[in-house]
Amino acid sequence: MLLIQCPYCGPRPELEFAYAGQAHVARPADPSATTPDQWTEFLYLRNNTRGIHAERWRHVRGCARFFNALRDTTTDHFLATYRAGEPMPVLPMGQKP
Amino acid sequence: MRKFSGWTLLKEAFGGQQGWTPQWRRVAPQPEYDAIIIGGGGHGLAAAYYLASEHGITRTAVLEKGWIGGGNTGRNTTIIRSNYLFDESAALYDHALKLWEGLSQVLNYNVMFSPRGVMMLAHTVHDVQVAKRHIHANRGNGVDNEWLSPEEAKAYCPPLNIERNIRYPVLGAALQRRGGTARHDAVAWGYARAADALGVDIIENCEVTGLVRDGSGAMEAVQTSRGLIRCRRVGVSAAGNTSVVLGLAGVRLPLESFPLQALVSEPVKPVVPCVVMSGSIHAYISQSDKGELVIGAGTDAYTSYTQRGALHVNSHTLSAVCELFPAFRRMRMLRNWGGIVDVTPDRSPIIARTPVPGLYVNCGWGTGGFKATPGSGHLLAWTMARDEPHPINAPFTIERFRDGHLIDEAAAAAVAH
Amino acid sequence: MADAALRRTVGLPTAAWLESPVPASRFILRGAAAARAAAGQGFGLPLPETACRAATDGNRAALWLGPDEQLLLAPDGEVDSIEAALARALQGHAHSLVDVSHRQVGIGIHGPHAEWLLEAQCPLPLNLRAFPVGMCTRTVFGKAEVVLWRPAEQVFRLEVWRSFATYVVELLREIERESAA
Amino acid sequence: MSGRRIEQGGRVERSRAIRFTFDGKGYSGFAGDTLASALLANGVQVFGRSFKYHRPRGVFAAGSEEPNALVTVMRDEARCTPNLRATQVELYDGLVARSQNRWPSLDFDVQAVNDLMSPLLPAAFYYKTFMWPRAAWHKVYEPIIRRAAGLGEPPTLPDPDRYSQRFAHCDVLVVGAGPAGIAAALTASASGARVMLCDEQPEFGGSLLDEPTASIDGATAADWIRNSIATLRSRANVTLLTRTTAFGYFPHNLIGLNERITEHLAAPPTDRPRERLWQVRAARVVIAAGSIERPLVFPGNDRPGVMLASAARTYLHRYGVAVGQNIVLVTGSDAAYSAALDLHAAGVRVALIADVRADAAGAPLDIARQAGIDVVTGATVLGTRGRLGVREVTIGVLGRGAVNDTRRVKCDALLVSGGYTPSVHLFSQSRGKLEFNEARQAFLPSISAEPESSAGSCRGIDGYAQVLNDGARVGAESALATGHSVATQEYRVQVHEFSMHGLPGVLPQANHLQPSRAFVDFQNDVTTKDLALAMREGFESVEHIKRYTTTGMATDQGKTSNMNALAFVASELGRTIPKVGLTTFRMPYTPVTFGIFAGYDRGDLFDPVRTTPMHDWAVQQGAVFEDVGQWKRARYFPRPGEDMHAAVDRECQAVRAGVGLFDASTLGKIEVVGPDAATFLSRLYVNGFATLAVGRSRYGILLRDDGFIYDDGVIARIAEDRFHVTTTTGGAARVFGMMEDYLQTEWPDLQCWLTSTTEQWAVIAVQGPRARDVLAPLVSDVDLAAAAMPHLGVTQGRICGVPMRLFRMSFTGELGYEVNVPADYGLAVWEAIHASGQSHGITPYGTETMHVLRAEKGYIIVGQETDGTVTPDDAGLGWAIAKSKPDFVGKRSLARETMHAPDRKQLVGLLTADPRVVLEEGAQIIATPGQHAPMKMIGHVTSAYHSAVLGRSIALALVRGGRARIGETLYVPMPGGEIAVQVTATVFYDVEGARLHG
Ligand SMILES: Cc1cc2nc3c(=O)[nH]c(=O)nc-3n(C[C@H](O)[C@H](O)[C@H](O)COP(=O)(O)OP(=O)(O)OC[C@H]3O[C@@H](n4cnc5c(N)ncnc54)[C@H](O)[C@@H]3O)c2cc1C
Ligand SMILES: NC(=O)c1ccc[n+]([C@@H]2O[C@H](COP(=O)([O-])OP(=O)(O)OC[C@H]3O[C@@H](n4cnc5c(N)ncnc54)[C@H](O)[C@@H]3O)[C@@H](O)[C@H]2O)c1
Ligand SMILES: Cc1cc2nc3c(=O)[nH]c(=O)nc-3n(C[C@H](O)[C@H](O)[C@H](O)COP(=O)(O)O)c2cc1C
Ligand SMILES: [Zn+2]
Repeated sequence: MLLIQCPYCGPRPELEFAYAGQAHVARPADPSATTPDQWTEFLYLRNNTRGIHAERWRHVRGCARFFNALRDTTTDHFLATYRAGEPMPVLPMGQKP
Repeated sequence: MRKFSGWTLLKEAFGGQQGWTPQWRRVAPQPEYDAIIIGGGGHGLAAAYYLASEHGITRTAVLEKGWIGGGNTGRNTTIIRSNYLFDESAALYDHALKLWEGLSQVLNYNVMFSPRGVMMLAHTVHDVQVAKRHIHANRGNGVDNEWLSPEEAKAYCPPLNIERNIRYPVLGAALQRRGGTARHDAVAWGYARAADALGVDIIENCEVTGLVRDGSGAMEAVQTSRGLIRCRRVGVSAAGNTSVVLGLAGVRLPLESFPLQALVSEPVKPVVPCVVMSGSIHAYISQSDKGELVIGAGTDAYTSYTQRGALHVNSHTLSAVCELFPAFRRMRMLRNWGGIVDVTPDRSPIIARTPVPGLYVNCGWGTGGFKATPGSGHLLAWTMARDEPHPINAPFTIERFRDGHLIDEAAAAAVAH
Repeated sequence: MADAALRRTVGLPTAAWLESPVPASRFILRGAAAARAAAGQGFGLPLPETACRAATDGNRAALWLGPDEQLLLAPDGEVDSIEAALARALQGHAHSLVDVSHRQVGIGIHGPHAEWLLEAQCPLPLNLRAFPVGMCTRTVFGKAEVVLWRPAEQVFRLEVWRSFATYVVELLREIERESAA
Repeated sequence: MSGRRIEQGGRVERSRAIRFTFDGKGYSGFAGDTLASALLANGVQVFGRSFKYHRPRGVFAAGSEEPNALVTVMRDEARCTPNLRATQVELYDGLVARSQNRWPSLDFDVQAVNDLMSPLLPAAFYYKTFMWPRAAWHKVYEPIIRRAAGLGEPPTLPDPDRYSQRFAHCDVLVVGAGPAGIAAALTASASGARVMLCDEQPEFGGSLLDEPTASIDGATAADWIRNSIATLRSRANVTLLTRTTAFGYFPHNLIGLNERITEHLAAPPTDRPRERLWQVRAARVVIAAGSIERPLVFPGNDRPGVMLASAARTYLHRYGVAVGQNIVLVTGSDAAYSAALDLHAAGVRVALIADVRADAAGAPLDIARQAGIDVVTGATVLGTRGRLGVREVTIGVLGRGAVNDTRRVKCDALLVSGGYTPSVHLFSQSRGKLEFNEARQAFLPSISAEPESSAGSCRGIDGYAQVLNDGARVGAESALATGHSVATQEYRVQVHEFSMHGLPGVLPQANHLQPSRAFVDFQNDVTTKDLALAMREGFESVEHIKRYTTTGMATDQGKTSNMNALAFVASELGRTIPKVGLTTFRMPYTPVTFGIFAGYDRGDLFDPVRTTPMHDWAVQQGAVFEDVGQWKRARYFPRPGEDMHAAVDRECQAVRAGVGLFDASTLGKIEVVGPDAATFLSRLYVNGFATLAVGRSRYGILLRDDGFIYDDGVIARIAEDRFHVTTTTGGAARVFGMMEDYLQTEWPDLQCWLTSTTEQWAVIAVQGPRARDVLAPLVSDVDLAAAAMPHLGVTQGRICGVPMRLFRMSFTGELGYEVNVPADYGLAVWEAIHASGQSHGITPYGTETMHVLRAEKGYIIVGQETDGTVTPDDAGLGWAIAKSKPDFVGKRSLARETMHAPDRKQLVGLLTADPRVVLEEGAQIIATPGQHAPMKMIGHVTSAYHSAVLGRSIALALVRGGRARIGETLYVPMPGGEIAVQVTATVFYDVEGARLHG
């Protein structure tokens, strides 16, 4: 059970959270204008990063907010969490998701 | 290959077992192969074996970054069944099940395929409807599956609790008698030994770090931790790491990798005679030949490559097991571990060509690909050998996600494994 | 005014440490900062803007549940008057005010064992340093979602959706049996 | 001396005798004994039979690392626990223990023939044989193997004991209460930090409990422990847990503890849980788990009476038991001399100390020799003898590559030691990096992965003073890291102790082909021969060797064997130990009872039972319930003598002819409020809402962005900016989550907010031609007349004087209303409606009747007619889609070509040729009769019922190209034969919908 830093509530147990997939996957502004490949990309294709992954969580049994996080999927350690709408934080040592 | 039999074993007994030779050769990679399989799990090794045995492509190498069978093949709860809902899936998994039935003899390696029956419990009216739909669809496809009343379920699996007053009583079960279990390690080793005997090079501690393409974009070579190896026909069978490997060629697939856990109890005398699965309350249990209860838990919520999972996920499964088998509260967990399963949006696999000519992929088996091992290896080999899919894997393309031809077993029933 | 005799709240066992739920007026207020400020005026109590903190005044309380979500608590029978007061105060402010008086019940737990009882199945640290008086938050208790509020050192109030109340109380009683033995 | 109990000494309470039985025979021990110490005191040497060869085995260790002495303890029929280590079973009055894996008796076990057949049963023999004939594996061989394997008998009756769980948080969790752990806890807690200290043993003190002569800061070891624990206990910021094993180290410093609460009691209080799971989140963890002595590997090393030297010392000092009268010590470490010397001092004859190190010298040897003990160096063990216990050992002395000076020494206990292996299990579980230390020949913690430190012997520190000071330092540092500061402490220690350094435990042998077997893993009967065979067969990865031979896979997880196996493999392969590497450490450290993971989750607490405000009423009326998610819903209300079919027929008729009453409270409800509420709903649902008037409602369909039906419900406009949205019962939470997701992350600009009101409202559906008549007398401020309140009208008013939201809607096809009242009023209003309806024959009905009634009207149920692969058009709901909207969730996917393929499965009705035949839900459909598997299946039955009003069966089905097939005859193959069905439209009753508008 991870300990997750909610940007609103502070560090809280994973039991209060719901994982919500890769972050920064914007829904196309005009879906009907997308090509089949673009739409497939939006619907189904995810980075599935081995390493630093930008992802969404929802503090569903807390403040109920969706927020974003950078987590290393090889250790499950979080590097940062930040509110939805905020830019991805710059990581030290040039690490990149 | 030294043939295995009771007779050779007896002979060796008098020679202090000194006469045995390596089950597969320890070889250095050659500069070039006709075919390369990336990933020495059961699927990859089976593919190499069938490439050699059925398609005569013996200049083949299996490249494994660690030790063969150390991925999900060595981590799974070994449930084998073919009672899937959709025609495409039923054909795929039953193809595999038929191969399981003779596999020990074909490989001359006892993989301990044990058709002890897989019983899937129904706890709600909705579960019953879903189970019956499966049973009818399976029968239509020639796949055995039958409905058991709670009493019949208990007769088949005596420790099962069928009291009506429990939180989620057993309303019945779907039983596939041909389903069962097999010895996971033996599957990997048996394929490796048989493939090796046909000339396939099995190369461990060899991680693929690059996929090299020629001017036309087609596969030309693979870069590995043990050097560059030329090859124009490369199959990727890397389970949880598929996204990473295919990413080396810029191919993106609809996959996410999640930790899935399992655990075993201390060994005890025989008590669970079959496989029992409960999709709706999340318990998967069988007993191994050595006596441990083998229990499958759920996936963690988030993607990860750590090969471990959260305690609460295990607890959830064990509380379900204890509800169904109230005597097992006193049993004790001996060991817990995790594997990384690659999951597609429709929970069905992909065995197909990729957009890169000469690059093929077998992935997306998620929580349930052990049962498919012989079948998927067989079909990947076919697809690689002929550069076109076998009719059975033809529907399991990458393009189905774009075109909407999903084979959505997940939606049809919330059952894993 | 509804006939109080018709009212049947969830029947729950009580104990020295377990207070039976009393009917209350409850609202969920959602909206932007300006709306929340205005609502505070109407409610007669500045709504807490600090995460996971409650504000109280007399028998009214406002609990921060999320950055744009507040749970307003008042004695039973004040739904109509609060609705009217807030409607006046919130004029011109986009917001959502929803009566949830019957959605949930308030379960009081008090005494020196309160923390111990809850920590059995609530994954948050509940000692006074980590969960001081005045703190409130949505969290989990066993398999139920609850709002947990600590109005005093040895008092916790759980706001629980009504269909989970029996589960929560039975679970508490099960835990309590251990302390007896 | 009784048996082997010595006159005095030990920590047992000699005044409290305790009676117990082992294999039916009565014995007596003392309070404070373990089953192992008590049996040893009684002269028992054979404790069990080994897994594979059924060889007799005795006690090998004194703690949780014990590989051999596994027993079953029976409190009563239902409380029977297999595979317990006798070394951990605390004695209580009346304890009943049984040996395992033997028949008919421990001393004479028929399956010991396996041992004779051992040449035939090398590692992994089963992969090489039992393949012919094909079916024989499953039918013949496997059952035999299974019966032979498996150790103890499983419990078979429901476990009556209770298990509990706790979450806990602390600044510093200290695992292990030996000197290092106690010192760490003392220092850390002095800083004010919140400290937890746990130890798996019943007493704190660790290895210090074996040191009666040590003195720390002037006090005896026993006093120091007692004082230290008293100090800790006096601190409010400290939690002390004995009998508590830290079994798992999880990410982000979550540690799982298993506390055993009543297992040691003769009569456990019934309210106390047997065991407890602690999930501790610690800011810092201190691992002070000590180290475990390593055996030596030589032929015949598994005979009862062969035992770790440290264990012999523990039995002596803690339990006052001499493990033999005439002992031999074989050692590769200095530390083990203490065991021989202490036993010697206690009056036991030490026949020989055989030191396997050619260069052994110095204090321990000198002291031993001074005491008159014969010491040889450069020794090896060539074999042992004794049927049910060691009686003789053959020692050889190595010189110039050959064995000289072979001598046979009589003994009744053979103590062995290869030095110590630091317990890095938890550190490694945390994913900390280990490093091999050449000097110590051990893996030691190097780089931590979590906020954690190791202290004392588990990180290779040797010597009590150093260990205590290390503990104090780590305790202080850990406290500091949590923001508490404290000075560390220097301990003054006086103790006789020798270095714990040792050597990898495989003793050199005369020739490579050992005549007798040398065991590496005792429990799984893995010998050096097995390991060699695995390597011969090409298994070189240590992970392969583990799996091929099963070394380290037994219930002790190789605590005493893994390093020896590794050392043997390394030397055989000519590689270094770190190059070969360890296998992965996994939780649990020692086996953990399933019960604690389930904890309180049993019976009705397994999953919350959610009930509606009218639930008790339905119970009183004898309703039969079904589980829908966590909810209990009344399925039907049988009257005496009625089965479900009869009850449902009656309920259906009542609704069609008069009026019925239905509890719809479980439907999800969401209040969507704000100036942009209509815009939001229009973007989400396929329908349009901009034009929906206040006071009106609409059937809404929700897709996911992949275009498939996700949920449905009714959306009512209560005010310009306020909507009351319903969802399916099962969909309530996920639809709410989906809405929040779109609002918070896709359209944060929309001014619109959601509140779940599922439980705010009790929902009472009053359905049937008499519905209006029933409600009319009860409502106020509402005009029920059709003109004022047409189908899909919505209004607010009062019923029985309480506030109400009234929806005119119908899932039955009849005139109908759904009365929403605040939940606390639900029951009273329900009862009032029921009373008011008596003159109209009002009939309560359940979900089964609801299903039939809606099916007669062709209304779908999400999850029954749909399964995540069904589009609105497939379900015949294409009409609901607002075509003019630029976008809604799922619209883009619906534009894909395949979504319009003519052979998609479409919802149709089916009528059986024989009206009495009700199809089975889930049955498949074929177009041409007479097919055999594999058949060409073109669809399946989604719903099928007997319709009382139609006097025949009806069914809904998804059929390929179904709408074009209306009128065709299709077939439903069943085990008893094919059933012919005619394809029809989906509406069976009141096709024009006149009744709806009544
Ligand atoms: C806990 C658990 C329980 C399960 N239970 C069941 C069950 O009961 N029934 C069932 O049918 N299925 C089950 N499964 C799923 C099943 O284990 C897998 O689907 C199946 O084993 C996959 O086999 P594979 O050969 O494709 O993958 P793997 O065995 O994982 O093999 C892939 C190999 O690729 C290697 N590799 C990865 N990247 C590289 C690289 N760059 N270079 C070289 N090699 C690489 C890996 O090291 C690995 O050995 C379970 C899975 C888990 C984790
Ligand atoms: N020279 C000798 O003969 C000899 C032999 C053994 C030990 N020692 C001395 O003993 C001292 C070791 O002290 P220490 O404190 O490091 O170790 P320790 O062995 O004294 O204490 C470790 C404690 O940790 C407990 N433990 C281990 N794993 C656990 C787990 N997972 N959960 C709960 N409890 C667990 C054990 O029960 C034990 O009580 C050193 O001074 C060493 O020199 C000396
Ligand atoms: C079906 C099955 C049975 C197993 N039985 C045992 C067992 O009896 N003892 C044991 O220690 N491990 C057992 N394991 C687990 C392995 O030791 C190991 O944990 C697993 O292969 C994952 O590898 P890892 O833990 O090295 O990462 C079993 C694994 C499987 C898949
Ligand atoms: Zn939060």
